[in-house]
Amino acid sequence: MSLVEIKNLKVHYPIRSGFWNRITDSVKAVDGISFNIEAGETYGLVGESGSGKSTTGKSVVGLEKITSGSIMYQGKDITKKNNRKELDYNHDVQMIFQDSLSSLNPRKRIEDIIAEPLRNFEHLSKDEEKLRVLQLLDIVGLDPDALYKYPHQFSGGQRQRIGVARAVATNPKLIIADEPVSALDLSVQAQVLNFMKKIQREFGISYLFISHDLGVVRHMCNNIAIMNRGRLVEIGTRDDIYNHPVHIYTKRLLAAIPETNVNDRKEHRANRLAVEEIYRQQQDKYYDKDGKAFPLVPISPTHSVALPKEVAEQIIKQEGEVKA
Amino acid sequence: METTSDFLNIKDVNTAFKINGKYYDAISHINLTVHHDEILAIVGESGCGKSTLATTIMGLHDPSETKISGEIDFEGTDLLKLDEAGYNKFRGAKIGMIFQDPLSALNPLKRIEDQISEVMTYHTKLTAEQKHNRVLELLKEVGIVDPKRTAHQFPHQLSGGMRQRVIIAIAIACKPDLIIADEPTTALDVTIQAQILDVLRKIQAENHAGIILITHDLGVVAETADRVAVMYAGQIVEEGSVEQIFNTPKHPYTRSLLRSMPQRDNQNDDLYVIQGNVPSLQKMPQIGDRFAPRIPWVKPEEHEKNPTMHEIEPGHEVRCTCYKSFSFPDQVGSVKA
Amino acid sequence: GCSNNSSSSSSNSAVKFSTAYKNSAATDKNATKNGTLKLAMPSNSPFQGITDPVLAPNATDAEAFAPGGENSLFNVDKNYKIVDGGLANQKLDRKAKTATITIRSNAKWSNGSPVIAKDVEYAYEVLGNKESTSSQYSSDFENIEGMAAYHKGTASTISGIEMPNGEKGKKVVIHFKQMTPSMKFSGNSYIWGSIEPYEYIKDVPIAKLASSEQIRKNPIFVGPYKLDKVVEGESTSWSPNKYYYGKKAQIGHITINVVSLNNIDKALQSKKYDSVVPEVAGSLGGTDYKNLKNLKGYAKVGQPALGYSYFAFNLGHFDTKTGKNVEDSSKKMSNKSLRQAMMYAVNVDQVSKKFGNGIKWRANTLIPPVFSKYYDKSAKGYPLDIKKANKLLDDAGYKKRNGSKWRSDPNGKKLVIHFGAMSSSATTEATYQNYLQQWHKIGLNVKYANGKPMEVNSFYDTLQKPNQNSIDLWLGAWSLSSEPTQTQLYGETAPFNMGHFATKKNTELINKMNDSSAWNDETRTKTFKEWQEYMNDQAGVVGDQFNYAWQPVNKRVKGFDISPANDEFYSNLTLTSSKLK
Amino acid sequence: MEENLNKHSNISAADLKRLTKEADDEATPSSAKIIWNEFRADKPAMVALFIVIAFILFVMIASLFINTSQIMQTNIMNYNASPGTSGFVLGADSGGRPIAQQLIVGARNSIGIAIGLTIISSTFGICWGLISGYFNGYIDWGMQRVYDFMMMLPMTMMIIVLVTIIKNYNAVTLTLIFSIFYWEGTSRLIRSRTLSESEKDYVAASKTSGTNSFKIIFREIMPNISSLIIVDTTLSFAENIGVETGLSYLGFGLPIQTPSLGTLIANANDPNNITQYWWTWLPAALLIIVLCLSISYIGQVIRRSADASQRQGTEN
Amino acid sequence: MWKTILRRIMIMIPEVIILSLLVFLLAKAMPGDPFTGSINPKADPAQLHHLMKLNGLYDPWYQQYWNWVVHLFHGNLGNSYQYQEPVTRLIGSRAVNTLWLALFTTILTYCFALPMGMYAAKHEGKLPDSIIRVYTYVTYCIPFFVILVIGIWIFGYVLGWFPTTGSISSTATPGIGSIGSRFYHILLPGILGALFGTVNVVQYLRSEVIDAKRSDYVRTARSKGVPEKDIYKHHIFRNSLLPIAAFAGYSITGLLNGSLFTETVFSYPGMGLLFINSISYRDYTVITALVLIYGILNLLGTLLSDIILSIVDPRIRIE
Ligand SMILES: Nc1ncnc2c1ncn2[C@@H]1O[C@H](COP(=O)(O)OP(=O)(O)OP(=O)(O)O)[C@@H](O)[C@H]1O
Ligand SMILES: Nc1ncnc2c1ncn2[C@@H]1O[C@H](COP(=O)(O)OP(=O)(O)OP(=O)(O)O)[C@@H](O)[C@H]1O
Ligand SMILES: [Mg+2]
Ligand SMILES: [Mg+2]
Repeated sequence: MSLVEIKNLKVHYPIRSGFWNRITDSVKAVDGISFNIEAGETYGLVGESGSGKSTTGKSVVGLEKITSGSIMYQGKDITKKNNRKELDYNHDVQMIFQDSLSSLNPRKRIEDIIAEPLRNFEHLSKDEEKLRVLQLLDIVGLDPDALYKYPHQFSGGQRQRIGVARAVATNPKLIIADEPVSALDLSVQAQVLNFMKKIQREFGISYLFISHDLGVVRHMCNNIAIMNRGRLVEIGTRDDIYNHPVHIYTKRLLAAIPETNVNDRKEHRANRLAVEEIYRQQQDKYYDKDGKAFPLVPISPTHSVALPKEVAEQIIKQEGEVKA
Repeated sequence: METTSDFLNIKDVNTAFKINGKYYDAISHINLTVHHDEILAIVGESGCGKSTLATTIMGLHDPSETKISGEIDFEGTDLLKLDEAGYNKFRGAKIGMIFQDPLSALNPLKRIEDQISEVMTYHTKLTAEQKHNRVLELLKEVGIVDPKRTAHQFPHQLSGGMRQRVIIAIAIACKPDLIIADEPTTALDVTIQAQILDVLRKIQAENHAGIILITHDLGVVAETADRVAVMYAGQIVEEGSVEQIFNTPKHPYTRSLLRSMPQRDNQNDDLYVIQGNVPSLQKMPQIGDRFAPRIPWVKPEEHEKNPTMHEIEPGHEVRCTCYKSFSFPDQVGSVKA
Repeated sequence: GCSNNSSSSSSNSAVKFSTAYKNSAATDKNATKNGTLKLAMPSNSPFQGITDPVLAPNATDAEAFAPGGENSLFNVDKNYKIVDGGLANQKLDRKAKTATITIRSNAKWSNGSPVIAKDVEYAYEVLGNKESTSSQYSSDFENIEGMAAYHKGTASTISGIEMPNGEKGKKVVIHFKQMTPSMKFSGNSYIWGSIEPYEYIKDVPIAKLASSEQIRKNPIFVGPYKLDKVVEGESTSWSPNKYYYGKKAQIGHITINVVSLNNIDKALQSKKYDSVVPEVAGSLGGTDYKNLKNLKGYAKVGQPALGYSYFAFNLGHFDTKTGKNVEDSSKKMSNKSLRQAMMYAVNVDQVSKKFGNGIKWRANTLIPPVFSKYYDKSAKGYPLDIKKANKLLDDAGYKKRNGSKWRSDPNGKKLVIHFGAMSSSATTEATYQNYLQQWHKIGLNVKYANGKPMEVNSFYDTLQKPNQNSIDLWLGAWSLSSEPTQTQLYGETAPFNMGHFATKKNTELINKMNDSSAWNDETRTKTFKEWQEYMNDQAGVVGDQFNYAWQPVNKRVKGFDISPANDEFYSNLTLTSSKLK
Repeated sequence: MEENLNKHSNISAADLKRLTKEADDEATPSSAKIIWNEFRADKPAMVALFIVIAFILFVMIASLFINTSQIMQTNIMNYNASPGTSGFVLGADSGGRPIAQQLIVGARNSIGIAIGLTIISSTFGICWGLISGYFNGYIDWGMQRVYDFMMMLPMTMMIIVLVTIIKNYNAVTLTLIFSIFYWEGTSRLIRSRTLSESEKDYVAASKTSGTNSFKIIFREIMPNISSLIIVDTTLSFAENIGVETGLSYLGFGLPIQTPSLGTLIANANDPNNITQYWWTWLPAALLIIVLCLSISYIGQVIRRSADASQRQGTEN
Repeated sequence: MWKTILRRIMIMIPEVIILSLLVFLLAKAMPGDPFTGSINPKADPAQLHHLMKLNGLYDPWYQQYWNWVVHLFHGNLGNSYQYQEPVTRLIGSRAVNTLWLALFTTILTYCFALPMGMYAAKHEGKLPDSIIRVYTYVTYCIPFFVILVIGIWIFGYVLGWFPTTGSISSTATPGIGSIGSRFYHILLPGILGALFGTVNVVQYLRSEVIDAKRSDYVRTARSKGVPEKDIYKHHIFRNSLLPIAAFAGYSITGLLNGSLFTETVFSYPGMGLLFINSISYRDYTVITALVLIYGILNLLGTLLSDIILSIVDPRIRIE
């Protein structure tokens, strides 16, 4: 059994209008997605802006009211508030946010910020608590004198590490990391990613790693899901996605990653323009009448793509040929 | 470069901000040359003074809050000596600027068309009709599919990518010789980023403009720029062609940056981390190598007292000579990080 | 007729007024004919615009429309006694129990139509109609034959009012159940003093009369001036009425503007107005006098006002069954010595001098000096005499016991007296405070009922309860009708006898003021004096202050005489220059 | 978890004391300190602060020595005595009551009303705004309707009606009546800030940390809008000092024996007093102006100290 | 857009109903009755009782309320006890005065406030700015009626420039003359009201302009080479005026509140003065009607603000 099983998750935001302010339409932010996160792995969720990544992440931690579908954790559907309470779900599942400044209460000292989940879930004495906080700070590489400072006194990278410390304080099983490094500079980004990896190694935590930076995702994740307009278009292992992308959208995303290899930037660019061209021409082949992705069909044990069955089979054949 | 050095020459420019009554240099002793027909990228971490440099060139600083010295020669005029009216002849007409945040950079209450044609009002003698046609033309040029409709819309009705294109349209409306693009793609998705960069390049090719592209994304630089200046803490620490910078980086800072990027093949290794932090304006060391505190294993005597730019091959300059003895700690092995 | 009565009736007052400003300058014919006489009407509330005196709820409206003659029927002398020569003459027939009202033949409304008998009769219909909004009706009118039935609605006409020459005639005969001497005076509560333009308003249901166009927008009058324009609540403007039967009006225009009491001094000082509208109760107070007395370009006229303020004690209750006031000997204030002592303790003279600036003085009795015939000049009243007050209390057994600061009652019980007063201007409230202090001086624990001066509604609400104990003593004021009988205020059955002072002797005296013996003026005067003396001795109700109704007049005005006997007040006015002096 | 942590961190219980002390030394100054620094850097603000504190203290203490009922004794002989005459420092009013003493007691009463009103209405408004802003959905909707309703009420009229209904009202009841109407402004302000604050990630973070709504509202969000709250409260305090003056002017304020700045200023409703007896109202009017100005100035400084970018005081 | 407005109005209905009930009950709860106030020796309490009965004032409150509502639906707000005329007519004439004054005050307020706010913001931190700020602080601290009292004293009495009472001169000729006279009468209260009312607008505008000055789109405009003058004209002022425009609707509440004072001081026969008078007369029908009307005007004010905002601000344009 996987750690978390997400089945056909839908989150629709109502659009109200008309005379009585009734719900007349909805934004289908997440529109039927399913995937599983295994214990100890980093699961990547990639997609362009507005594709529903954050909404998915928030649903998993229980910040979002979901429209339908289920999220199973330890055999229970935690989309129900009661189950979440019963399982002490937020003891086990925590979140790291994109904007490190806004995710730390600017009026609280670091000690209180990190201790917040501890105070809610574990009843420790003052000293025990302080010791824990110090140890956590130590683990994320911050000095003990951070204890009584305020978030604005830290740099972005340090703040993000404080966020990590808070997230791991209760020794959770899963951490949702919603674009944890997008707002950071390169050198700082490296720090944070290193710490996330270190902590995963040491505590055996799983991550749901949300990002639109394919370079970072490749560095962090074993399994990756590509999201587009509220649906998944492709899931697979790192190798599947990066080396054998099938869906045109995935290909397009990959082609758009800027390369640091200056020597063949001309080719790279030509390649990208070619992919763009294909994308424009073949778009309707990859999406249904409403412009939505098709349901996923497996093309290998680890690799599924959102394509009509026939097309998928054809591709499998081609792939097979290629592989062979 | 000596052939076109009469285009834009930035000489020894200093910009200081007033903080609590005292002035602190945000950029110090910047020397740069931009040529026609090239894209000069300026890279560096947040807060290193990239935007300050851009706004200094554009003359957008409030004189009562800033102190600027040096010389900015643009096509034979020293911009820093101009008064407001004189500057306005350049801004928009000869120099266009593209801002980072496409939402707030557009007036929320004006239609796109009005915002674009406003530039032309002050720099051309076009009639209303001509302006209208030019607006549609421009929107098409920056890759907007339905220019008529977009021209009539308000900024909030557009997506981020579209807004950024509108900003570009404004910047190029009068066919400027120089375009300054301050992080034009940071707020955007990779796919849109690629498109925007394409547009920029296309424009440059068509107008033979010089472009200053400010970014902190090394990938963008590698894909787009012809020449690169790396900034650290208000100074330029390395300058050279794209190939020089990416293939044979010299300055420890440049090398560290490149090394901290996630690479295709280092999934299971830790990324390289630069120690310490960028000093804040008020705590900026005024003498010595500003990067020195972050590479403590390089001995003090390896740093110059007052580091200057050294040309180490044609077109490739590096600040400070410490690059000669720099190597990463894990490669040195003996030095403990 | 013109009056030579330059009275200043009270020796107690410091200033002397004449009722007339005798301007020796010659009338400027042109200025008079084309000029405008500007009168201010001091009031904090806009007038209501009801020109009909039957329906008008208060005096402001009457004043605002005074140049129109207030539709009044009779001329009066200085004692408000009805005399011949007005719109109508009145003749009382004691034997036949009738009053005959004869309208002068040339009387016309300002629209040119003649004044007819029905106009007189209709006033009673409007007054007594079941649906009428008038608050002027009182049970006294049921003295007219058939009025009670008409008021109840059981009769459609008033059987006791007869028009011998028909509706269009000039004669009206009113049949009474009983004749009283007060009928000789204007303002009595039996014979209504004004008329209604019947032909003009007959189509309007009486219930809607007050809001009708005929009454509000385009009213007609019988006086020397006709209404040109009324700005609702603010101003009226007038020009001569060519149909007026009497002395022709001389001034081209008269305007009357409401000015708030706060601003009136400044308005006069900045010469915006010639004078204020004459009012019998007086609208300008002591402070105004102080501010205006030396105003350049203005003369002052005045006469004692038709009104007074008083202290009253709560002595009993109103028996709603019998409709009579009953004294209770158990009330806190039933002890006469206590009441007298309290009255001796207050320093009304001092207060009047300080705040009244000479136009207010201590009331020595309950009949104000304006009724010069009945007013008891010699009455002592209650001048300040702390010693006497203390002695009275000591003798009556109100002693300080157990070292208390306060006196207790003769039974040794704690005595707290509740003083009721209406919230008012700062000076007035200062006066209350001063009175409280005076009582404290003689060891009486007197406190505000409710802890502070009460808002006028709550005040009367409390007092009008048939039986109340929250107010033991209060300070009130009456503005009076021009007929001096006391029945409605202090009579046995009078609901306004809120102190329920109702001794046998009192009832007897009050009845005597108006019974057949009172037809003899001398007897009546004697009765009044006797009653005043009795009231002073009993101290159930004691006068507080009398005042002058006074006003400044710009010196360009000629013929300004506010005496009640000047029945042609507005006709007599002329101007001596076109600009204010 | 514990062993886990111990394994990965070389900090143990033994280091606790030492490390805590180290952290203490590095602790950031509290916001009170920051505000104080801000005051020290701004001379006029310092003066304003001094005026306000000194004045309030003076009034509170001095009024203890003043026998209100005694000064409110009328002495008609001293009717509008001018300043300096017969022992009246600031003259006397129409009741011969000393203005100076009335000013002290009146200021105390007015400040008392202002404090009471500010406390009640701000507390209520803040809670209302916080709760309504935090919970979207039906709670917010319902609270908004109540709020809309209150907005609709013509305030002065309603207060006048209420004041007339209550027979025996005094400073306390007056304060309560005002409180009914004065929370709206605060609540609107707080609600809109709470709305935007609720969208910030630290609220989400608290939710995922298992903190309950009540705690999130009052322990997480409230401190973050505390500067707004302080500024709003100081400003409404300044405004509230003068709040009963208008009512007194219309004749519905406190009774005359209860001196207040309002009853004093209401002396100005007689144009004669304005010029002739200026001392009956002018000192009170000036007092209000000075007090309000000082308080709003203090509010400005606090606002500034909350906004790091505008601070003038140096850190530490 | 029309739908939204209609919807807003529908939401207002229950609020108005609750308000009417509340006001009705409160008015009844006031001690006394409309007739006790007119007590004088000539008035017979029996007649007063008769009138009370005639007017149904002894009925239970729900009966009275019901009657009142029924009449309301016939466009009849009852009769004023004090004025003895239909409340609708009575208030009608007063409302014209109040609204006329309010309109004038609003216009003046903006005439004063806009230049002041902009000037202050443009010269932020300099002397004119400080002067204007001190001015706003001081007016903010002085109670409104003090301004009125001092104003009427100086300009009305001492200098005698303006009339001090009423809404029209009694000698005004009909037509142009009467319009002129009415205008002359609201001049001083209008100016004083505006001087007081500017405070909010000035402060609001000032901070809006200062914010706009620092905004990114202004920086964009600069980089387009737009001269400073035009930047202010086309970008800063235009954008700052937007929320101010919406403020106009909300300011109705303030104006109505102020009308109680203005009208009392100037004896100006509008709704505010009518209210004050009606309170002491216990003129229930008038009190209820006035509070209701003020309430509805407040509501309409907010609605107006929202509509204005949605018209001028494309971002929240209502479909
Ligand atoms: N509270 C909300 N109400 C209405 N629509 C919403 C809400 N939150 C999100 N959406 C919409 O849902 C869609 C998905 O949003 P989401 O934030 O999950 O995207 P994302 O993939 O995280 O994008 P980004 O990369 O920009 O963070 C978007 O179109 C967004 O506009
Ligand atoms: N107006 C100003 N007043 C004071 N300091 C300023 C001002 N503008 C910028 N600074 C400071 O100057 C330094 C350089 O800022 P600048 O905006 O040029 O950096 P940047 O390289 O553009 O960073 P980013 O990548 O975050 O945009 C920073 O430390 C910044 O805090
Ligand atoms: Mg997101
Ligand atoms: Mg920047």
